[in-house]
Amino acid sequence: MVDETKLAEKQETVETLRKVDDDLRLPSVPERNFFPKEIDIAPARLQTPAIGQRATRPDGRLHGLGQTKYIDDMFFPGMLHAKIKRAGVAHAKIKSIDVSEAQKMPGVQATLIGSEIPVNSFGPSLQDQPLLADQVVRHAGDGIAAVAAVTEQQALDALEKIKVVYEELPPVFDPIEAMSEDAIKIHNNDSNIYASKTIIKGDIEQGFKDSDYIFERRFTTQMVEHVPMEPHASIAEWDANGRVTLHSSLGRITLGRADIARTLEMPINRIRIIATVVGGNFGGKNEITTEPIISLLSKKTGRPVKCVFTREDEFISSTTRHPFIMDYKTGVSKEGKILARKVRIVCDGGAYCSWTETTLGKASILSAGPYNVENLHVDAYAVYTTKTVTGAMRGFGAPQVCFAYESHMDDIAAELGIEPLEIRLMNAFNEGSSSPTGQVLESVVVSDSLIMATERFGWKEWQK
Amino acid sequence: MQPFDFIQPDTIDGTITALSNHTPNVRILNGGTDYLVELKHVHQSPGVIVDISRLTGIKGISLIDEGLRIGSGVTHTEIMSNPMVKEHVPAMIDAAHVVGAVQTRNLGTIGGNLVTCVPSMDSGPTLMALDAQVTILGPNGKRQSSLQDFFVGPRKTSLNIDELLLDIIIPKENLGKPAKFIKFGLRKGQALALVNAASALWLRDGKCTDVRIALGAVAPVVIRAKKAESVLEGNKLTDNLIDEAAKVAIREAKPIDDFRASKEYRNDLIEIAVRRTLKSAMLNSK
Amino acid sequence: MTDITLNVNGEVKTASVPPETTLLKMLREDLNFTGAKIGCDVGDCGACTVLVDGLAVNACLMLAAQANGKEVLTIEGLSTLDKYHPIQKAFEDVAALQCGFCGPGMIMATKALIDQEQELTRDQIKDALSGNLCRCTGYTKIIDGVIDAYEKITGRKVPARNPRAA
Amino acid sequence: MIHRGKGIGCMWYPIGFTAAANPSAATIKVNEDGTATLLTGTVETGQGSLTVLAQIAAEELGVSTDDIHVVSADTDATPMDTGAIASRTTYVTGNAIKLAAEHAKQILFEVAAPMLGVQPNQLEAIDRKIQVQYFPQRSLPIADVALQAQFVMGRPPIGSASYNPPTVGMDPETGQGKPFSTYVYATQCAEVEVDDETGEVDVLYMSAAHDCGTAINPMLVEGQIEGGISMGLGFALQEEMLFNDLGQQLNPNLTNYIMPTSLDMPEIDVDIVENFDPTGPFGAKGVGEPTAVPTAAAICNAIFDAVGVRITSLPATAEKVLMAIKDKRLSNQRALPAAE
Repeated sequence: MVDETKLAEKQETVETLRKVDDDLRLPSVPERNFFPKEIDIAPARLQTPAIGQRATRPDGRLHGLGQTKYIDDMFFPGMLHAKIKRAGVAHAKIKSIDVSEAQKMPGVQATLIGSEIPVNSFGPSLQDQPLLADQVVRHAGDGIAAVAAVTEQQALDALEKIKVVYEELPPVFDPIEAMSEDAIKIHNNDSNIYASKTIIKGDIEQGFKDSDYIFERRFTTQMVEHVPMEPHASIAEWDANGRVTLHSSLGRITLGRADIARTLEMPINRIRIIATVVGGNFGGKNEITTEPIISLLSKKTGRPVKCVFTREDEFISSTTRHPFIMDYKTGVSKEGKILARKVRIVCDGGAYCSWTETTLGKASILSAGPYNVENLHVDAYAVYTTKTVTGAMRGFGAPQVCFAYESHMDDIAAELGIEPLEIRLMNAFNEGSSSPTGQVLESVVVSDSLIMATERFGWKEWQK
Repeated sequence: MQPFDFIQPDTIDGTITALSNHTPNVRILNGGTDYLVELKHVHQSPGVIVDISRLTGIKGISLIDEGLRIGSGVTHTEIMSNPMVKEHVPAMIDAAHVVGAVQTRNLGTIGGNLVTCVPSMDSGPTLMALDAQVTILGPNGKRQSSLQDFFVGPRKTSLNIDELLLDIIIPKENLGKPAKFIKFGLRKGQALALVNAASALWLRDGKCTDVRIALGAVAPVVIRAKKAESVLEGNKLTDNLIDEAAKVAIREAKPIDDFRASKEYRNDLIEIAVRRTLKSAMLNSK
Repeated sequence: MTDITLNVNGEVKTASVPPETTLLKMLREDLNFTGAKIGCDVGDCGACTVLVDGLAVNACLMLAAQANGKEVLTIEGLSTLDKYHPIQKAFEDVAALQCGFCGPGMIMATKALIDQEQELTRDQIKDALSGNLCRCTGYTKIIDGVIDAYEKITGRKVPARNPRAA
Repeated sequence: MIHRGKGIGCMWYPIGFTAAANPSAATIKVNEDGTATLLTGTVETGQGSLTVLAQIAAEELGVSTDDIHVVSADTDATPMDTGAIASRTTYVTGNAIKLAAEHAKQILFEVAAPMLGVQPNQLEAIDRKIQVQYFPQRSLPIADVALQAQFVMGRPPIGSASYNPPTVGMDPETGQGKPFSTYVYATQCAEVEVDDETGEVDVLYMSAAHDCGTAINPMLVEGQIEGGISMGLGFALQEEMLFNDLGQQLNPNLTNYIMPTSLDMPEIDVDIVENFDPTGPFGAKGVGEPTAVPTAAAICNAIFDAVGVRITSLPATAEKVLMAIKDKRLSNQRALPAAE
């Protein structure tokens, strides 16, 4: 006798499978591309010597033809799409994460939470950042759980079904507040200050004593995003030899591979990263993001898994430029020569360290500007706050301090009645100048650049 | 996007029937530059989508007895390049030009812009300053409405779910009326308005009449600054009087305080926008 | 499912897709034209710009069903087997593209502009490209590329930028 | 009223990591026909580094850029590289490539020397030839030498090398040390118009003079500078991630995160300061990051010149500039002596 119920169930399963495969709708036959048979090579590329040639870019041609394959342009048979659930709260203990409802959603093939990751932490100098938060949420963009489904929409729909119970903790958004002793500690350390740098050169007190004028000013800068036009993207494929191949928009694959190996507790040579042409980096793609997560999802499902950040993910979960609070105190002679400078930098480090130490170091060294300052004292601190992670971004702290020291320079020039160009030429580094760290500088062209840029501008003739 | 059913009627009557048949789970789609963005963010299916982007009856710009008729399906790009608009209501070209960027203007329609009814819409102020009327068609026939009555609240108009915005008519007597539109945003390209404004007036015997000042992004819907208008109405336009009207306009607006700009800054912009549009309209009329 | 027939790059294509499929998704996933990129998916960045009946549109903000029966031109259809398109050539020559992600959209917006405008100025170029965000180039070399292509295609000149007061 | 102003931003910036190892390695395989394949672990992130690296390899091997094919960014296939970060690619990876090419070239020279009847150290590679220094009449096509090396002498001309910039660790108390091998310098000038009613700042023009050592490819250097200026302009005037009381970002989209569009950009003139750094490949240093550094300073100084207000907190939005102008007016009024 035929069990009608079982038959119906079977029929339903078949139907579901058919639906899943239908949803896959993989592009099968590649379309004919209209690209020209032969294109001339630009003369500059054929010339010797090669240095100094305005050689065109072979990749530029492919970009223009629409032929460059960024990660999101790659499709593999059976490939799943992963999406990440974000916390939405700035600071909280995670009491529980329930993915059972999400797993039942149509098309969902696997889920992943932080506790399933062998070593759930990473970071270039301090390994203080979880790939998916499993104990504590430290900023609203923290990932909580990942879902891999047949379509992107199915993955997004499933995220809505993940239930997380939080015990909210007080957030700290202001770095100055976060520095105080009684502030809530974001990482269970004694202090929220997690990095500091000091540079001392000459005798700062004597320098101020010798100064005719002393200028003081506080400058602050904001948090900004890299906004690469291509959002972070990667595809993982776990194979039967226990190797994982990652196509990723990572800008530093060697170190990235080591980070991934560490989080997955795998030998380094079992990981292959292939970075295609990255659609804009600016420092923002120097950290691993979802690579270990989708590797594990691929392992769980036996299928390739792709994860492409939405534009919102890009903003709230990837790294950003550090906001700085900078106090400048500068002593100058009446002729306009800088005699002493004291700088204090407080760097809002966001929820995790990332490249903050490097940023703080570069900012401290550069904070006196390209000028001879014999007496210098720089103190710089990086502080955790419950905001988006700050990390590497074009200039590592230099745009912030440059805004401060150059604004300060014009304050001084205006007060002393010296032309802005003149005061800079007077103080600029020369060949053989000693840097704030005592390094003898070579191939120095500060004055040349000042003269060249102002001449091109027509600085001296320029009238309001 | 969540799944939905899609209907693409051939005729206006077919559209009304489709809307009636599926009320209340039905929405109209035209250019889609706003509505599709919304659809990508909602977790529930909108039900039935009626695409009117192919309806010829809501296209076209023409001079009719009542004035200049602009079909609700006319895109911003079409407005910008239309010779009749250029001749009779050139301020509309400025307003159309600052709607998003080229890609948005090619798809987005003037009707869509009005129906979406966001406070910062760029089509609203100029049309309101020119006393534009909208024609609405529903199962019970046509009705006309002023824009002031049409705009009910943020993202809310007097349009019923089974009704269609047919066209916008700029009354005959306002064709050629000196008018000026201005917009302040956070950048030069593709910006949302912090404040936008349009002023229109006739100068007759050195005195101004039929003054209209409309402000966008400073209240739940686009509004008319009637008190500021009355400061000017029937008077000789002087810089002082314009300054006064601009100050009065601030009191009629209720700008919000948000992350884009503070209320105080928006108030400053209102004053500047009113002053600049009035002066420009005055110059246009000479 | 809705049956869609498009003329893409001069060839008729058909596909059966759910109604909520955008033109961008259909081009990329069903027809394999991945030249148009997903930069924001809400019409802010212009990376998905294609031409529909000659007009530049964001393919992410148009349903495939709305494009049914229309002519779509994507970056893949710009050059032909015999001829590298002058815009693509100009962009390559002046190194207009860096990471290239904005490139296909930028070039399609340029194509629409050059097709439509009789006399082109620098300001018009900036205006026509303001819907295409680029983070790498500062738009400078892109504008150079547009001018180069326009002058080669039309034989007309774009007025040089205002000389500096100094 | 509209006020015009001019401002300078001047800066220095280091190349590579701060007193930390950041090596790059490279391998060059000269093929039998004199073309070459370059293996590097760096990643092309849009800046055009692969083209620049090919130019460095070509120069060292005496061939043209198009004779070099670059294979990059595959951890299975390419040698280690610290990555596209810290403006280090041209300098550090470039040095590694130059050294690797030198090794390959040395093999070619050793093979060519007996063919030309001279010592290897008397040879040079130029214009796709290996020739005797100061006696160019005696030369061989590089293809012939490469073929001879591989198939007759059994010495495939393959070179590998690595480079790590020499640094001296910093003293933890005083920071004294040599954290970087080299630095670059630059100046940008801005011309702005400020509307004193709305506070809107319009950057009309910028000139930029950047040092990058030798410009391996001036066109790509210009591209970096122009792009850096747009990022710097966004930092100066428009961009800011904003949060609500709960720490959620208010503007996580490109509608409300205001990055510059083509309409927001000034006209730009770029100059490359002539320089040569003996430690860099063919005198080159780097250019990526520094281009975004001085822009905000130049613009804010131009605002100061135009309307006399000092913006101390970025971004200098129109609202902030207007507020500063109003404050200044108010304090000017206060500063007036009281009427008797």
